[in-house]
Amino acid sequence: MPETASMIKEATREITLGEAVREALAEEMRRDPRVLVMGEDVAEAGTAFKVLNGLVNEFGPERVLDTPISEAGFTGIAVGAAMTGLRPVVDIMFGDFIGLTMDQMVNQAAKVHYMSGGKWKVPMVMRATLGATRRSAAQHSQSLHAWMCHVPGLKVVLPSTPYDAKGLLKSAIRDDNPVVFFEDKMMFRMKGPVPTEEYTIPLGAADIKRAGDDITIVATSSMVQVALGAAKLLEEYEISAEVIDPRTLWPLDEKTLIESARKTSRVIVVDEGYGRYGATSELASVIAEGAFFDLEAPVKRMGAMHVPIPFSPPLEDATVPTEKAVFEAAKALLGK
Amino acid sequence: MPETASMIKEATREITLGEAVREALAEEMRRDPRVLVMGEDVAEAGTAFKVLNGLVNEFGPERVLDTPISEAGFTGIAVGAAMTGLRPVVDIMFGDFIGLTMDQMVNQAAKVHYMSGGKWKVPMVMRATLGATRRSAAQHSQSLHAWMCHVPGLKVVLPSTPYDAKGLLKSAIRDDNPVVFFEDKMMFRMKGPVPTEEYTIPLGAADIKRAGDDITIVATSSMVQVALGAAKLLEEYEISAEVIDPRTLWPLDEKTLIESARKTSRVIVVDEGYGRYGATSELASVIAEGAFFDLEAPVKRMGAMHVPIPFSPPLEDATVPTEKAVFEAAKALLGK
Amino acid sequence: MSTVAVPHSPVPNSQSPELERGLRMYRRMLMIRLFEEQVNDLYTRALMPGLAHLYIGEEAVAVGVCEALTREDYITSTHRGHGHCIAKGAALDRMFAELLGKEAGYCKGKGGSMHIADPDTGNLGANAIVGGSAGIATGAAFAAKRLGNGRVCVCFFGEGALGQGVLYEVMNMAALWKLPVIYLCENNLYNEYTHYSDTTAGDILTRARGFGLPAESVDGQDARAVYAAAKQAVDHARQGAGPAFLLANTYRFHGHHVGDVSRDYYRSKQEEQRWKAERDPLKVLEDWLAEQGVPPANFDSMRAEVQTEVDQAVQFAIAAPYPAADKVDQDVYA
Amino acid sequence: MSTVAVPHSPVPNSQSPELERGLRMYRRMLMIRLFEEQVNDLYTRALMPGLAHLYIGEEAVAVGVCEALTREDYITSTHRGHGHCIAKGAALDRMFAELLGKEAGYCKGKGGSMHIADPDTGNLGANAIVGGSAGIATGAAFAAKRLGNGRVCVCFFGEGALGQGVLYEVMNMAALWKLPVIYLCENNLYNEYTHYSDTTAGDILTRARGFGLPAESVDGQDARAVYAAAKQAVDHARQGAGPAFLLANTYRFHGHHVGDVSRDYYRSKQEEQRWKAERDPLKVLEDWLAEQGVPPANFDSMRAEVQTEVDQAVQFAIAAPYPAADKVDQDVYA
Ligand SMILES: Cc1ncc(C[n+]2csc(CCOP(=O)(O)OP(=O)(O)O)c2C)c(N)n1
Ligand SMILES: Cc1ncc(C[n+]2csc(CCOP(=O)(O)OP(=O)(O)O)c2C)c(N)n1
Ligand SMILES: [Mg+2]
Ligand SMILES: [Mg+2]
Repeated sequence: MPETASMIKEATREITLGEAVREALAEEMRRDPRVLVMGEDVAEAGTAFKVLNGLVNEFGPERVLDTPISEAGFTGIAVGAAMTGLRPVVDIMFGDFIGLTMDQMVNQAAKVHYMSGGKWKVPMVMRATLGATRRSAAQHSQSLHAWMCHVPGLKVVLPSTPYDAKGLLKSAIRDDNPVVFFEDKMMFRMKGPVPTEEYTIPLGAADIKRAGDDITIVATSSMVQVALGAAKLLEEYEISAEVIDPRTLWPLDEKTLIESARKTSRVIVVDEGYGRYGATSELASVIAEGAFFDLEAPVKRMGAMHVPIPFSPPLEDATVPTEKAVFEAAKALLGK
Repeated sequence: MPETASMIKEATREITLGEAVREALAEEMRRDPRVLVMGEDVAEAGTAFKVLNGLVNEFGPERVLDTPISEAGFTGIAVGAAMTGLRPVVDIMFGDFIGLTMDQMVNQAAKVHYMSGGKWKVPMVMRATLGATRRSAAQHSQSLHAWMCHVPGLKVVLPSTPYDAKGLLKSAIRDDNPVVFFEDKMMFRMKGPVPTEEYTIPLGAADIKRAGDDITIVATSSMVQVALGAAKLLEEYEISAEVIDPRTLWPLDEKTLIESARKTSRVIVVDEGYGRYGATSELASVIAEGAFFDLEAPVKRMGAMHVPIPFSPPLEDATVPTEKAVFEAAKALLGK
Repeated sequence: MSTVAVPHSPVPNSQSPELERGLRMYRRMLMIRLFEEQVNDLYTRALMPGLAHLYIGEEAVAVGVCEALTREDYITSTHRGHGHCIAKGAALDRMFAELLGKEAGYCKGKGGSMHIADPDTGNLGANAIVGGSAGIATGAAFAAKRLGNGRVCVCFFGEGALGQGVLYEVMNMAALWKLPVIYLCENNLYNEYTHYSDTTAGDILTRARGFGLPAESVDGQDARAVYAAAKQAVDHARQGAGPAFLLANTYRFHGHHVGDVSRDYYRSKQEEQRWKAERDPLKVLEDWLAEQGVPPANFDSMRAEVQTEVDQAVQFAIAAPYPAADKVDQDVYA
Repeated sequence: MSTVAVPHSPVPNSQSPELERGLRMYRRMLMIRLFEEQVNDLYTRALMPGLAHLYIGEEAVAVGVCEALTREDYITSTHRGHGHCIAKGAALDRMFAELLGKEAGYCKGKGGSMHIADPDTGNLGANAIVGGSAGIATGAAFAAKRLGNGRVCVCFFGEGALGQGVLYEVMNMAALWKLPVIYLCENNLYNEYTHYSDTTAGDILTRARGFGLPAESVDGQDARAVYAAAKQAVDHARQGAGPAFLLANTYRFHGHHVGDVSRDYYRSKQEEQRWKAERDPLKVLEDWLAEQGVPPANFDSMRAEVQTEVDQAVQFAIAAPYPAADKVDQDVYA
């Protein structure tokens, strides 16, 4: 099976990222009766983003289950259900709400396996969203995945294409550990090639979204398109940018990142989470250490501005790294 | 007023870190009737660690207030009380429980000021603990401060001496923003010089705990003593280590860290939080960027092992950076 | 005592306080109604960034409750918050400006529809986290009690917030410490797109009572009934007797948010029609006012006045400038 | 049906099932008592790492409840969990080994006193987060119902957990979805060092009923009463009738943890003495058994037998090796 979309020989069709998520769920639910979905407004409403539309028709309200607005409670229920024979996928409408679930995820889900000496397992998935620029203000726009990455026992996935979303979500569901799966809410309608035949993508394998020689741009989730856009702009300056998507932040494919950095000797890391004490801090550290003797310049970190996300459009737009900003940063790194 | 303990001319006395915390609270409560303490077993019991012993006798149960075991609830109450005229200090017995408060701290406390266009303020302090090796297992041993550092709107303080604890806590209480103050529970009985006259330490000023020329060890909280111990061992090898304590992780005194790194050209950062996606990631990134052209080796990061903290003593001891480990890492960095 | 300015009286003869109150509430409800119709219009004309959750249909709750409060008293509000803010005395022009992300808005454009806050009218802020303001409201009551300033706080929330555990944590403390806070649950039957009976077991009032709070329900379409119930709870709280829980039964006439247009899959057109025809809070109050002798023309002129106010306010907001880009990193820290 | 092995019967004449049950429960309670006295001893002799929270005084609750469960049924437990684990069938040697951090322990030494877990006896794990297992317990009941395996789950927690909002969130869902879970609140009067009346407003049973759960209280010092109440709730749940809430009134005879020795500031010696003298669950059951004709000598021999078992178990644990250092990063991921 091809592990990256670029390896698909004949992409028979294009579907949206939202459809890819739904397909992954539907296929896994058909394959394994233990898989079920729970969350707020997931059934008839198909979630606030309509990503699960129709799923309840096939699987019924017992397997696509509307919950009260109790993120901590139903996450806890998922932990217990996962320990005792089911494989729940919980839906957290906005990633901003994961604060409500941190105790369940960190003190329970992430630790049950270890604390029990390896006896109990917690095969569950938490799907949550991230991303700003939706004019939703400070409590509905955050990208808080760095918290989850910090916690041993959890795995963290951030797909950036329909192809990756489908293959990674299927792996996440089959994984015997708690996996947190962050989807950019602005990308649900983004289309991309997805084969009709079945495939999975292993957790822990980065993907080179675009090969290049002069500079490496490591980008996650929403920022992958931004990086690809910047790479295109850089072409005009005859700068060849390599764009790498780690796809899973834990486990992290350090090798692919470091190899690219050693090749190009200049690196930008860009992620929509806050830049300080965030995902870019780790990615930059890994690269700065692993490619130390090859780097010509400090690794440039780009993340959300260190402010609560403002509502006002001109302000909000200023908080998120853009194609233009990445392009300028790359030029500066290359002294052009 | 001296800003570091080493500047105290005549330290009239030594007190423990726990006593320093209590003194800071008592002084601020005397000074400002709006200051009050709330949390589980804070009054007669003086907290599980007995740090607040006697405080209720002076200020009464209205200002040293026992709460139900409702971390989210009383943190939320503190936010509202802070907005409307009080200056609450909430006590979170074990830092492991901050997961329960993340929504209140992150979506409310940290954002109220910004979301209201600067109109409402949240002058509150959350005191929490961190640190392992107390044989308390996975849910009572974590050092989760990196989560809080990631969030704009919060300030984060990690004192490493009685002197710093007192001066920083007083500043935290006087600050008009939500401040999270992490105390290492293994350090409550550690003694150190504290002047009898009043002083405060500004948030955002690192402290050079030991001057040196050959290598910089940036250490936080519990790891400062570890670093100082390592520095002592290094003396025998005629390696002169500089030990720097940022004291506040946000705001972060980047300048002091970078200057030292540029001087010594070799750096270790050591923090008791998890090493991955943690405080060391940010500190290492800041230094790797700021001292890029002066570093002779990659910044070495040392943090808690990426596992839930085990109960069994030999296992637990293996998860935390030790004097010996820092010493060895320093030697290796210097090629000795 | 009321936060609501007495309007130019449209009824000539000297009025009873009760009639005056009725007219004042009517006008304030009309402000909410017409404000929000304008909001919906801004959305459909793509003039408003993002979404908004309309309060239309529920106006009697906010207005009836705030009629029982002073300007100094506190409220906390929700994602469906315009009604609470206006009822507590917010000015329409600055409301619109905030919804459009303009510098002149209540939060300098940083908050938007879901985060209107205003110290001048005791508005601690709308909140986009369901149940997210329960702690803040209880804390404000805590401070009011400690400072002895006689204020009370009303915590507005939808019945969906009954799913959030923190609500019970703070109700427990409010009862223990006899805090002057009223938990005002607006049961509009739906948590977004799910009927509340699918998410709420047991009995809501019994829940509150289990935590030691006196609890009662009230017809949320009848501003006068809401006022009476709120007044009692507020007076009680102000006298130091502690918190209370009020359950206002109501209905939102529009979708969950302005974009929620096809709603048949979760509630029927008939149900909506029935509420609009039979239980419109403006109509309910209008009927009573008419019974008291207020002539029909007076309602028309009030509507015209308020519409003018709304029109002017929205014009102001549309013309107002956005905040300068360099404001983005201000107000992060005090 | 019971997880507890029938002991060698010390009473010669053929017994009623009720008497058999009484003897079985007595022996299991004795196991908990003597196990924990040994734990306290290990602590005072500095042989045990960290602290432990003793269950002594509360044994009738765990044993009475687990008597109503099958081995396949689930429990979740708390920081004060030894009693629950033993009542559900845990072996003493592996318990001790875990408390000493040894490889032979239930969790290979990784969990310790507060995290004993054992799939073989349906023990989903003790939990050091107050209220932290409410979600897990409810989830296990959810799975049992979905899988149709007829199991029920008992969620043990102290009255302090009534402060945690998540408890109400999951009780609501358990009631909505008729899950086979019993919320077993052990009210031992104290949250650590604070009397529960200072932290708990209203009425505990009313709280549960407000969320749609049948709720009753039971004398937690009387194993037979606990068994009877639990049996009814368990049978109910197993038949698909949904969750229940049981409030067991009890008392811990020791400190909050083994290091909590000077306790006068939060509870009086007299209070402790009264409970120990008048309400010792072993004594309560012993009196009943004696009434049924069990001769005094039989209690002595049972005690001697159990003491031998405890002694052997602790010797095993002391002699057992620690896990090798390289085990530290195993079991992080499955
Ligand atoms: C903690 C949290 N979970 C989920 C949401 C998403 N959400 C926004 S409004 C809403 C429904 C709220 O229902 P209710 O409280 O009854 O208020 P109503 O919209 O009916 O006024 C939900 C689930 C949220 N904002 N916060
Ligand atoms: C969420 C959380 N908050 C605080 C604590 C600290 N703590 C441990 S036990 C305890 C008291 C628990 O009281 P209760 O639930 O009544 O159980 P008991 O100890 O009486 O058996 C507290 C506050 C904790 N473990 N978890
Ligand atoms: Mg509703
Ligand atoms: Mg208790």
